[in-house]
Amino acid sequence: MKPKAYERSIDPATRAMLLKAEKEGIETAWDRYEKQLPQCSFGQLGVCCRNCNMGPCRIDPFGEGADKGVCGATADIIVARNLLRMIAAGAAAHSDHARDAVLTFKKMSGGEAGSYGIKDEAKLFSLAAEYGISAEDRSKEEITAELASALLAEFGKQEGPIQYTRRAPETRLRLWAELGIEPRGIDREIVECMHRTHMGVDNDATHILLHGLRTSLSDGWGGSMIATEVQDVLFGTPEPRKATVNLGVLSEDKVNVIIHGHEPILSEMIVEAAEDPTLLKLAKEKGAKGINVAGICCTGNETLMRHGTPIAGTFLQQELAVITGAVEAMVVDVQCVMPALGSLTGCYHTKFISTSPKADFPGTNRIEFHEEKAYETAKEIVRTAVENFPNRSPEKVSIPDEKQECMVGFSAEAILKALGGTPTPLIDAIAGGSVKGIGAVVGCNNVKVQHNYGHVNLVKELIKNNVLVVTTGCNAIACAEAGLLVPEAASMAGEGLKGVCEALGIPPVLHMGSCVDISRILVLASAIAKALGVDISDLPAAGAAPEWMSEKAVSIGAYVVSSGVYTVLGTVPPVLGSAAVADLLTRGLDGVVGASFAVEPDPFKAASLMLARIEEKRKALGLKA
Amino acid sequence: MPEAVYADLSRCIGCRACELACERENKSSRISVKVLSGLAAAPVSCRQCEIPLCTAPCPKGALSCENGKLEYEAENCTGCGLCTLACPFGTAVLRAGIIERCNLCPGMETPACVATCPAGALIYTEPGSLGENIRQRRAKRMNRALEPPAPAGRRAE
Amino acid sequence: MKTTEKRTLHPTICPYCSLGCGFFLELEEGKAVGIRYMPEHPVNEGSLCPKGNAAPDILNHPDRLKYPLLKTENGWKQLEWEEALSLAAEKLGTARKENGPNSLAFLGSAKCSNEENYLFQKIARLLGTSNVDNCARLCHASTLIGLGKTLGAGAMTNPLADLSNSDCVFVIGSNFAENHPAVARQVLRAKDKGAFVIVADPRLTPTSWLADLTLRLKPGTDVALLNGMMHVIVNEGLLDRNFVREKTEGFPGLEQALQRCCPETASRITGIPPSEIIKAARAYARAGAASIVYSMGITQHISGTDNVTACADLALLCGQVGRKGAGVLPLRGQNNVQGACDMGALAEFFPGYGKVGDAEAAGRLKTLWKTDKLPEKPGLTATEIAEAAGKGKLKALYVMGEDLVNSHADSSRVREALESLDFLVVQDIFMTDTAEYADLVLPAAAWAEKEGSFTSTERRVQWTDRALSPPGEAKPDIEILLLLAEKLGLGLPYRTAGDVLAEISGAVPSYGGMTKERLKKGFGLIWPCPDSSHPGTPVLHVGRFKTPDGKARLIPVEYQSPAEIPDPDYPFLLTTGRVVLHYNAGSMSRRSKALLEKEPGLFVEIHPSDAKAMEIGEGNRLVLETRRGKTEATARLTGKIGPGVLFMPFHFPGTNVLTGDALDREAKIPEFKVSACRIRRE
Amino acid sequence: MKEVMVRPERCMGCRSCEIACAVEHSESKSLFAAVGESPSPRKRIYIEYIPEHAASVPVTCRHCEDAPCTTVCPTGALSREEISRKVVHSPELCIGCWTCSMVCNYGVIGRQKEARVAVKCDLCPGREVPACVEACPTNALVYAEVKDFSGIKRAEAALKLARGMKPGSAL
Repeated sequence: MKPKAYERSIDPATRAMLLKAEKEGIETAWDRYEKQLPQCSFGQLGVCCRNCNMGPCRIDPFGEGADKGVCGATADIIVARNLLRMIAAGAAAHSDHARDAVLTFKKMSGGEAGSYGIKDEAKLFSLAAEYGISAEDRSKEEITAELASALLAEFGKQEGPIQYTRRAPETRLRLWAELGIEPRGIDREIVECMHRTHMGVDNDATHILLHGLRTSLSDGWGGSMIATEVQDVLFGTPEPRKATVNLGVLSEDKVNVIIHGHEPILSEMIVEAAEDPTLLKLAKEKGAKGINVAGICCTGNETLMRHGTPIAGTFLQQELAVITGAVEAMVVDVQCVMPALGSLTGCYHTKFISTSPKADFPGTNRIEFHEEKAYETAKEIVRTAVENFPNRSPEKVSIPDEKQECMVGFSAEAILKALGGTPTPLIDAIAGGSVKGIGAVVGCNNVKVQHNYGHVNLVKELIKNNVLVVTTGCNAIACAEAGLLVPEAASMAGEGLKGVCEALGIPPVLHMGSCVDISRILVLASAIAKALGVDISDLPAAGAAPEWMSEKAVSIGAYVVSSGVYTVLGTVPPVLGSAAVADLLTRGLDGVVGASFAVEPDPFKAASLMLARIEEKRKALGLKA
Repeated sequence: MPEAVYADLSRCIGCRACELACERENKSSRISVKVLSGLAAAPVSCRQCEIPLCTAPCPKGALSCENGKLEYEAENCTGCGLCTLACPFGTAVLRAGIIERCNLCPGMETPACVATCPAGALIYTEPGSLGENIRQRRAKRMNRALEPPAPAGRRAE
Repeated sequence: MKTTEKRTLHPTICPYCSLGCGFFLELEEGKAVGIRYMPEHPVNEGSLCPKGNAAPDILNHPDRLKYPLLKTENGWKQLEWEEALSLAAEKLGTARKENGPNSLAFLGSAKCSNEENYLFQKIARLLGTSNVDNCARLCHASTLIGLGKTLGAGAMTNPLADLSNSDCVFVIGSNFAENHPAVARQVLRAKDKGAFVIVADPRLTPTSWLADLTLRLKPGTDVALLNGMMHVIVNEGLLDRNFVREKTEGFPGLEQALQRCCPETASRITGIPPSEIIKAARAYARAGAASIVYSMGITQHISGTDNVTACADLALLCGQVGRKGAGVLPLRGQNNVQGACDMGALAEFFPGYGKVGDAEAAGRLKTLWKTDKLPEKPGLTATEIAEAAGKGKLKALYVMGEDLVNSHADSSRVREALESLDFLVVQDIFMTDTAEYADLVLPAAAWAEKEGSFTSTERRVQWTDRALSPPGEAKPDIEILLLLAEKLGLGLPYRTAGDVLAEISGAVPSYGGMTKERLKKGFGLIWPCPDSSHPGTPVLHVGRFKTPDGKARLIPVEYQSPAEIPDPDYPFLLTTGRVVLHYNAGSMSRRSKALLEKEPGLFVEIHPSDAKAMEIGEGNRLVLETRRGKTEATARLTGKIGPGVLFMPFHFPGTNVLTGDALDREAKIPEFKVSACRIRRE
Repeated sequence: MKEVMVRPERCMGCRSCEIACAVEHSESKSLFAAVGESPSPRKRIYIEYIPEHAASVPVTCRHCEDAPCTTVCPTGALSREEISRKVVHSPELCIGCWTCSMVCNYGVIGRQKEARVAVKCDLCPGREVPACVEACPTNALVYAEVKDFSGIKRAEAALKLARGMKPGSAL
């Protein structure tokens, strides 16, 4: 019988570390998942409500027991309310991340955050232009300051529109207006979610879900997009570059610093600090050959995209990185950081350093981070890591050999540049049929799916069928680990796509960034739609999240769909307790926003669903099959 | 919606009130109580089977079963008595060429036998709910068995 | 009154047992044609036992007495009421003149209304005798005495419905499943809530079927069992110390007496394993609220009063009285036996239990009755009346609705007694075996043919209206009594039952607040109800007991063996009781076709092992013989009774030929439950 | 035979066993598909809630040695499997007379309304451990031979004793 490790992941490095964990009796997310089985059916179906203390209430899915909560809420209402709260949490996470980015930007403009500067002036001006801030004989600082306040205003806005929603095609905007789901202000929509789901407020499933769509739009075309843009201005808009991924990037003889979480604001500084001569000298003294910074999750993606900093792994590899025994410091900010790291790092010499004023965990060395003295803090963190190097116990160290080359950095701008400044070549390729369409594959890892199996197979299947894949988040990392992010991967693509990739010298799968950077995909899609003079929902495109797990993913799914892109989910969202809600999500929405959800755990079936949808759209556009 | 008269044998005290009530209402009693070894008593009446055996042999379709509801049309009854043979409970009695079986006292809210049962052993209900009471009792006993006995001579007033 | 088509519904109360179940009589053109149930009634909640279902059979039954009848050489002669009552008055008058008031005796009826019994005893006492009694003497006299001296009131402490609040129900000497079926309803409800049910009975009965623990004790050994249980409770400290300290007197004495009654001793006497006695004791004492339900299995012994006392002691010891779900519940026999006693149709009590001979009690009555003299000494009890008649001490006897030939023990001697009377008036609805001996028979009205109030075993006083008219010239007892009183020149000032009740509320304190109007509202009132604003008292002894100092008495009792125990000549122990389909002497139930065809005749239960030994088979005719007489019955082989024991129902003439006349020393109740007996095949 | 043993003191009343049972006896045997099925799958195990004690107790077929339901079944639909000693129900023979429900001492013979037949615990044929037992998050349900179960109880009792003992209390 195969060891569990094989059933748990398709990635050799991951398997190796899982075996090591097993040998050392170390518990991982997979073990904890098994202890959770069987998971509560009421929870899985979303028919459990804890919104008031008359409850908790549960609906009997088989109609023998209770069919209403104490307040009279039916399965439909309960499921819808729970879903809305997930969306709210997801949107909140992205948008609060954005808020911090903007605040840093503002401080910088006021000269309070000396460590930062403007890396992409062009973008600064274009953004300012979008807000109608004239550049006429005004200093960069003035413009920055005014833009910063304008962006900050988006959060507290009471009346829309959120500026960047204007980037969507006319027809889409009109549709949102008609449906009354045009977001008014980022914070407002989220607060309203919490209000509506409070006992005795909004109790009509459809009505509830429509607000869900509105809230998600305030994320996709609001929070997430602002985060992306501001971070580009501060740290530079990504451009294609080479890098390496997977646990193999950890170094035997260097000080390994892992940056994990979702924000680039600190990690940028750490990457810089890692080149600081004094610290390098200190490292030498401590017997290390140097300092090696590697990323995990989206903090990793941010630095990967902009500096080619190596990535140690996806969400589910965070514990495994520590288990290599070679990590001096696990530095985390916010989101997708497992509290388990606390006890885990305790089993090794690794220092678990939490930095966000918002996020602390058990067993951390706390080094709180503030923009004002960003670089100093970064150096302190790196120093802590370096000084920890001697504590590394060689007998515990075992780093997998797997490390994979990849080509990353495909921001929307970069892609257009690669296409020669306009989307036309891509559009022609699509029109000509050499490229069938665009597949946006994103999302997390989830122990319910064999690690990376969903990501990799779905993407392979798509490119095999000449679908150009754009990717972000952990899917991007998974693809990188599977060697799909190199131009040579074109060999795995269908003839048409292969040709295009070879002509342009790009991989068939384009890494567009972190999960907030899904906004880049929206921008790209919108650009193509406008060029074609159609709505996004008319494009031969489809999305997927094969291994999603977080509430952010729910919000993403919702805004991608309400932006007009059909989306296939790889794990079942907790909505099946209500036939009505499930039906609305998987069918009803087509008639409302021109796109809907599908649920398909099998990546191959999922791929064919997406292909079918793409074919359908091609036909509608009168393109040849 | 109630469908037949059922008996909770743990409650039946064999007093035969049901027989007298039925006799009074329907001239002849269509329910009979069998007392076994002087203790256990079992009232037997038409079970209103969902898939009745008595209808099968009926030559003139006098006994018919539409979606679980048993119907009898005396005018079509030849009095052949095949149903009596087919019925596993002997509750279709042939008397004077007419099948006498429980018809749940049409026009009465509850059949007389149920209304009169002193011990509440006869239940006019939907079969799915039959187990509920007994399950509750069993559960209570199991749970009670776990409780430590009340402290001597002291109790909540 | 509700109406269905041309039929009218008339609310009434069941005439059979003492539960006071309500139902609607269905009338058509003045005839009773059926029954409709009364789910809202608090006692039976619509349910009815077989007898209840058969109740209408009594009304307009062909055998009903329709005219006053005089016995002549050539059979019965029909009389006009005028003649009949004059005759009765004259005979009673002469007997009184010639041999003094105490040569007269009056047997009241627990089947008649409160008003009728009140009137009946008033007539007797105005005539100067206290020789007035009723059949309570034969079923629960020992309860009156036993509970009277311990708790201070000889009645059920809690209403029936309250049984459902008990966590433990201890049933001893009661087969309510057959004799008071509606009680099963409440006990089962308690069980549904998890209550523990203990049934102590020599026989396995349908009641045992509901039990969690059955104690099959030898007949007549109840005291031993109860003492054994109390011994365990005291020893294991399961008693309610505070309650005993604050609310009772005499614990030391009891504790002392109990020392000798360890479970092993009890086991030797009762034949119940010690372990079961202990289990029962713990279950009862530990229960949050526990009730004792008993009946004639306790009372009809020479130790009847002791049995009752022991029950009371047990309850008091554990503080299981005077609370929701905790009480002592004697299930009485007749539909108005409680009332007949309350009304003073008892040799030793005036209305409201004022002792005859107690000047103060007599005084109150004199002023109320505007008379200057009342009997000073207690009169003869029902059993003694029969005896006295036998000895020729009695000249005239007036029997109202009572078949003493069949209901009294040792009926052969009762028959002799009746024959030796100069004059016997029997007032009844059927020609009973007793009526056969009468010189004059007066046709009375059955329950639904008259109005009046009835007091059920739970002290619930309910009023019934007249639903239909009596057959022929039959009259309501109250009318007969009023006319007679007139003839006797007693000149009683009432027209209707309502007027009589008005006086009763003056004479009986606990009925003080009862009027016809109030009783008709809802489902009557539960006494004590001292004044017109009082809501009634469902639970007795809350806070204080009905004793002068408000404390209950713990009275130790000793086991005494039955008067007659099996011996070589009479090797079997015969016990008697009731079956569900018949009622008491059977004058009513045996006249119901439906009931009779289900339970046609006299039978005797015998244990298969005994039957085998004597080569007796199911259905054989047997001859049973006791020192008092013999009778025939059909053999029923059953393991429900133990070896060496025989059981017979007493609804058929044969039974009480056999039963013993030994009396309880205090309550004078005969020991129906134990006689030595021999049997042979016919 | 192994049976589903109950340890009421551990039951939290989460009803996972009920759902697992219904799912196991559905067409698809998968929760997400089962919720859509018609006739909707029927559970065979019941959580009884006792308000007075705020306690829940799982009640399921005891597969009685001398099972009343098998005795009264007029058509032999209910019978005892010789080898497995299970009390099994064959729907094709069931006439829906509900005599079994009336005599069952645990009230665990339910009704499949659409099929008009009885449903009862079959200990999940083809499964190592019945679905309900597997689903129980607190091990209030144990799948074991009676004797082994007593073994478990003994062990628990022993542990309690051991805890009660202070060091040196032997002296």
